[in-house]
Amino acid sequence: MNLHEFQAKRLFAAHGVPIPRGDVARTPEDATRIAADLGGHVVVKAQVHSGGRGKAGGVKLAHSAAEAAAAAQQILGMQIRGLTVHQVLVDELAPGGIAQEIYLAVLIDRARRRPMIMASAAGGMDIEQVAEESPEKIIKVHVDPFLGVRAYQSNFIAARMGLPRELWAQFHQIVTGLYACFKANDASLTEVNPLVITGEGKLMALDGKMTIDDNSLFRLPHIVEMRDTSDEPEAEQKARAAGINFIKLDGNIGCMVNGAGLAMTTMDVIKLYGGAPANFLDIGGGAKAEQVATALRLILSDANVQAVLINIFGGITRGDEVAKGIITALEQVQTEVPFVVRLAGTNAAEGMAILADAKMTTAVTLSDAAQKAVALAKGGNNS
Amino acid sequence: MNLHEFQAKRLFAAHGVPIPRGDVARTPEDATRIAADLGGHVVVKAQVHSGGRGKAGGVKLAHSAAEAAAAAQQILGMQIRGLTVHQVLVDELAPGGIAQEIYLAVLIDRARRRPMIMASAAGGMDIEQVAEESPEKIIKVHVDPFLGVRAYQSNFIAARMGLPRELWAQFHQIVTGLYACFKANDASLTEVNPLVITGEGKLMALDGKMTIDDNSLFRLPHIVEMRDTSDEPEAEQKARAAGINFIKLDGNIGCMVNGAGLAMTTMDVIKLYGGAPANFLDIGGGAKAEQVATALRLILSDANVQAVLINIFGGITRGDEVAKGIITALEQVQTEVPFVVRLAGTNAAEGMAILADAKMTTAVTLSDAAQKAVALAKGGNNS
Amino acid sequence: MSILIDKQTRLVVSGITGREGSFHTTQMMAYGTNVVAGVTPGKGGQFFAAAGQQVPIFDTIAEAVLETGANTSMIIVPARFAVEAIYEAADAGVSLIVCLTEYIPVLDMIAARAYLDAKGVRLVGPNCPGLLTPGQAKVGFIPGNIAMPGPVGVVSKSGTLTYEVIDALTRLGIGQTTCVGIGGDPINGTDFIDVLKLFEADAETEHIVMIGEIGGNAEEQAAVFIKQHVSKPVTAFIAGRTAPPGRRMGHAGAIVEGKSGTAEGKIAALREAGIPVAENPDDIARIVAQRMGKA
Amino acid sequence: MSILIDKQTRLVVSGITGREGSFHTTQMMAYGTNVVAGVTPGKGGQFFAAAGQQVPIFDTIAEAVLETGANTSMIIVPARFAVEAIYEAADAGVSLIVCLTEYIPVLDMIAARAYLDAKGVRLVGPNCPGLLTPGQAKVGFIPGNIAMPGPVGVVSKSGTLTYEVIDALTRLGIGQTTCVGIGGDPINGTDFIDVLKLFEADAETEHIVMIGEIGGNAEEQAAVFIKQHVSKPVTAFIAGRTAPPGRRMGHAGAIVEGKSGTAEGKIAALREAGIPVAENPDDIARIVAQRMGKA
Repeated sequence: MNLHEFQAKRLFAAHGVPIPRGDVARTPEDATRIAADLGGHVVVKAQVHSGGRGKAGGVKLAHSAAEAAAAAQQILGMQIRGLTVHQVLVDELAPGGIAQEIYLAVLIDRARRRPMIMASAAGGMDIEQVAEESPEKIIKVHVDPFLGVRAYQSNFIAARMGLPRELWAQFHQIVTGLYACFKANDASLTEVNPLVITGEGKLMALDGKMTIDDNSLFRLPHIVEMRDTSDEPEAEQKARAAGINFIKLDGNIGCMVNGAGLAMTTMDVIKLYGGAPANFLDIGGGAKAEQVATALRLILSDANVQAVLINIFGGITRGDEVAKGIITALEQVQTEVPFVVRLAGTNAAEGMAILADAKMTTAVTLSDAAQKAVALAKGGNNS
Repeated sequence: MNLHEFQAKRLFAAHGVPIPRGDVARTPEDATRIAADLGGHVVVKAQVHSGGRGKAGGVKLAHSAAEAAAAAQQILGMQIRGLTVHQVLVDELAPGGIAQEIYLAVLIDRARRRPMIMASAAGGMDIEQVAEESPEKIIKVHVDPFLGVRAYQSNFIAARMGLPRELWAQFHQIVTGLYACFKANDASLTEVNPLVITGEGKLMALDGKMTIDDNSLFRLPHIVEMRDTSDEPEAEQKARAAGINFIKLDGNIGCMVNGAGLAMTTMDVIKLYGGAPANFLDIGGGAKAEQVATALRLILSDANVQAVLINIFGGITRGDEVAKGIITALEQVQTEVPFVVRLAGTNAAEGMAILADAKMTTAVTLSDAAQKAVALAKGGNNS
Repeated sequence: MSILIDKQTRLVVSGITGREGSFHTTQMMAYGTNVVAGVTPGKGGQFFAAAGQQVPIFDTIAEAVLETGANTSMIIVPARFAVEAIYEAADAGVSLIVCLTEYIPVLDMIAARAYLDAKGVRLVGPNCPGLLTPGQAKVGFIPGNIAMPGPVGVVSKSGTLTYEVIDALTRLGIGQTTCVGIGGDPINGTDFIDVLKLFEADAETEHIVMIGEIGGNAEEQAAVFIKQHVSKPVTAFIAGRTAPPGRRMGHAGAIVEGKSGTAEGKIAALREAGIPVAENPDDIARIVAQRMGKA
Repeated sequence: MSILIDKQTRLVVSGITGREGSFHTTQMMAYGTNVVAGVTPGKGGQFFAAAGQQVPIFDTIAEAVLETGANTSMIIVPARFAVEAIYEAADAGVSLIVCLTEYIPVLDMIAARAYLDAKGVRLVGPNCPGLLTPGQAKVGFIPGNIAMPGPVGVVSKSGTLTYEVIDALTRLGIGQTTCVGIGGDPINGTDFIDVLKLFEADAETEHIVMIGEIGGNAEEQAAVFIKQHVSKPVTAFIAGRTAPPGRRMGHAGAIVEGKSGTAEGKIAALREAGIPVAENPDDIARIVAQRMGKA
């Protein structure tokens, strides 16, 4: 789950990382009031779950409350990478200006199986280019899960970045604060870019990004409350509520599969035989009939769908449960879309027996099923 | 550093381990008041830094405030293993009586290099005998320093002890509380004996012992405040204040050595040649002249001392510093006691030069020094 | 021969009385797996009945190990209890832990994996279908009836896709030594390289099938390892060629992963190492048959 | 040959600018130890001058290792900073850490030792006099002038008592391969058995001297190990025959330690293993000389 900048920064601040004063506005009037409170010299920033805001025009400076209102007016409602901006963050400018931009992140290094602190004295929007052209400018330090961040680690980063020595103590506090924030919120990414040295010689986190591990949300009620689904498609919201992993795509063959790997493979094989999947859909392990019915309704709610391919290889999931779910869904949703069903593994025979009366094309192998679905979808296109 | 029972139990309680209501009395009058507040049925227990209180008559039951006062009267001033009782703990009796006595301790297992939880359903005063005769009745579980005590560990102990299942949750709370208390106070031992099941079916820590790691006292101001030196010999108090490791013994040859191993060896060699050491004294590593002087004053304050053996093998400690300390001390303390000095290692030659004018017997090896000291001490006895 | 599980396996199941736990334990026992104990805190002293046997239930894994000599632990408990069960199994002294549970928080697994490494205990999973040594033992979800004994070792990040591949092999008459589902979580206990080493050392395994998917760089690392250290033929498959790229927050991912993680990158790395990569799971079995001289 | 330190040792000293640190670093450099770096946070970029050399100072051990190729760390900082320096050295990638600092809290050392074991880094100490390989390198306090190269390996729990023994050996013309002070703290990094293994494997070590003292059961364990695994002659000494027993609180100590820990118990265990135990440190040298055919 991704957080908005303002949410991330408030969490940073709760762990002792200094951030600018500021607040969120959903209207130009809000922006006026906030900017006036902050003295007029502010930055107005689109709050959407996407990078690239700056280049898309979603970040604007203002030097009066009126300018802030105008900036908010321009940004609110803007589309950034397909997402609509519903709110802006109005922040004071860095006190005394910006002397240097630093990059600082805590993330998970899968290869080393450790949280990693990554930093560079060359922060700012071009950090990816820096990483590619001058990798030695990116400093990486791994954190032991039981020890946490130690002073010698932040000192090492500070020394390697050439950070002025009078800032080391504050830098250590920020690194430990950011790691504490990462850990307390089960983040997979916590990024500050830029962390600036202000004109007054202090460190301050001007921007913030955080991604939370979805597996941990059960113990993070305060994060769940932050979920903003205003830019999430309705079908994906429904899927999430039902515990189904669903992503809408542009093709015309609806897919229902158990297991992410097999679901991706099913899409790959559809493509291989000249078709185009309408979605990725993994009903997960051990899905019950109701979940299967919800999944089918989601697939059929997409008007592009010309055929449905159901590919279930039972292990945890049982073929009879899947078959019951299909029957339930078809009782509720009247559809002319043709189905290809392929059940294998645990209780597959029982499932096929339940489906015997429904008019469905069946298949024994995935290749066979995909070829039949592609043919049916083309037939549907022709009719 | 050892704590009194009441101090240990107050720390237990701060970590969620249930203890009886009670308070400390330094006079029979205090005991009367406390016992009256508790309803009269109490136990009065000597608070001294020693085990074996029960067998020495330092623990008495009372069933009225007057009985409590009488018990306090008897116990206060009593000698237990050479220590004078200055205060008693007046505790309520276990509510509903005692159904079972359990032994529970957290300590350091040097061989496994881990904190260890040790428990037995056969708690009480005979636990050492149980351990010897039926070692299978002692359950031991090691704690990982980074994981702490886990529920599966307290469940394992509870299952092996045959603890009634309805007490497992409370037992887990007590085990984790005791471990937290052990860790937060840098204990090397935290012992509850007995932990009882009361007549009301609850667990309660009736007695408590704690030993604190002296090396950690710098970060435990609340423990340092608990130090009770009223039963500690004056010379040992002075030694501790000066950072000197000193234990008075019964012989007549005073010893001053650098390093505990060499100090013990010096005593061993004195014994080997027929003498008897008057003390163990380790001036520590890198001792300065003032410490040496303090050490000498301590030794000479013992009227039994007939000879002094100074054995310094310099490494961290420098021979010249030791020599200066000896000269300083001898300027302040007039003494007829003969000295044998043996300096070796770092700056030994410089040290011997400083001592050249003082009238002292010198020696090159430890055997030589010990033999000379034994001879001088015998001479002293004869004179 | 086989790897990790066989007739010597003495299995203790954590979560044996749960809905999934009892279903799959019954299936494992029916397959012939030697399930010696179950664990459910508070139910010690009861028995789990299946396949005509009575399996004793204990309150803790440690007791199960002491009383039954269990040497392998399977964990099938809800995610919020699973990491605790991993620590418990490691402390109890089993040599292999198989954790089937999915949705375990990543930071919890980082700590658990560090602990296991220090203890020298092997974990397979989490979020994995488990292991199957056809004809000997099954620990996990892999349906026993789709497999048969034979010379191919199968290792896979995926669950159901693995069944698909085993099924295809068996239909072509090609049996398996052991099938290992390592799970697709970002942090797991056993990776491709660990299993490749075991298959390389296993006398009965003649051919290895490796099934990867997009994300991480375990397949790329495995490709390098195979080129240097694996003498047996390996046939691979990568799922996710048509998967849409995820929306990325921040720069950190790009800086750390660069171009690794995509299906194209993984396929290129494997082909670079001389490993045939199938286009379709059915093709895997055909390629293996061909390379074994069976087609 | 020798063990642990020699001419290849490249030493980084944490606490080089402190009072004790600068004194002993100067002594080590005068002895010929290859001190390549010092560490004092906040003083990176400065130099430590001694024995006609300029040793660069860094803010962290990691930088010292990166810039100078240091392979051994010596820690001589106050107790409250010493454990942090142990972690730092372990993370920086040295293969040997020698911690001289005394008074480190025991629970801190338990955690640190667990961390080092997981990382596979060796620690000698804490609260120890360090190591001396006569004629090659000295890391710690042992006075260089009392030692000489030769065939005896010395391992000791004690500090100054070790010097006493080395001195006695040297006076009889018996030199040493390496002298190792493992320290007498309840939890340390390297124990008798670790060092005995190294001496057993060291081609130049012909005889081993082991110096123990009361407390713990490391000597008893070493006796068993020697009987089973050490082919070279060992001569021992145990300090503390006349030490008064400490006042004991509670029952735990008695239950755990039983009768181990006393001088009599240790001496009996050693003699049981066929190891001569000297009565007096001077005797050690005489016994060694006799057993080596020199007396």
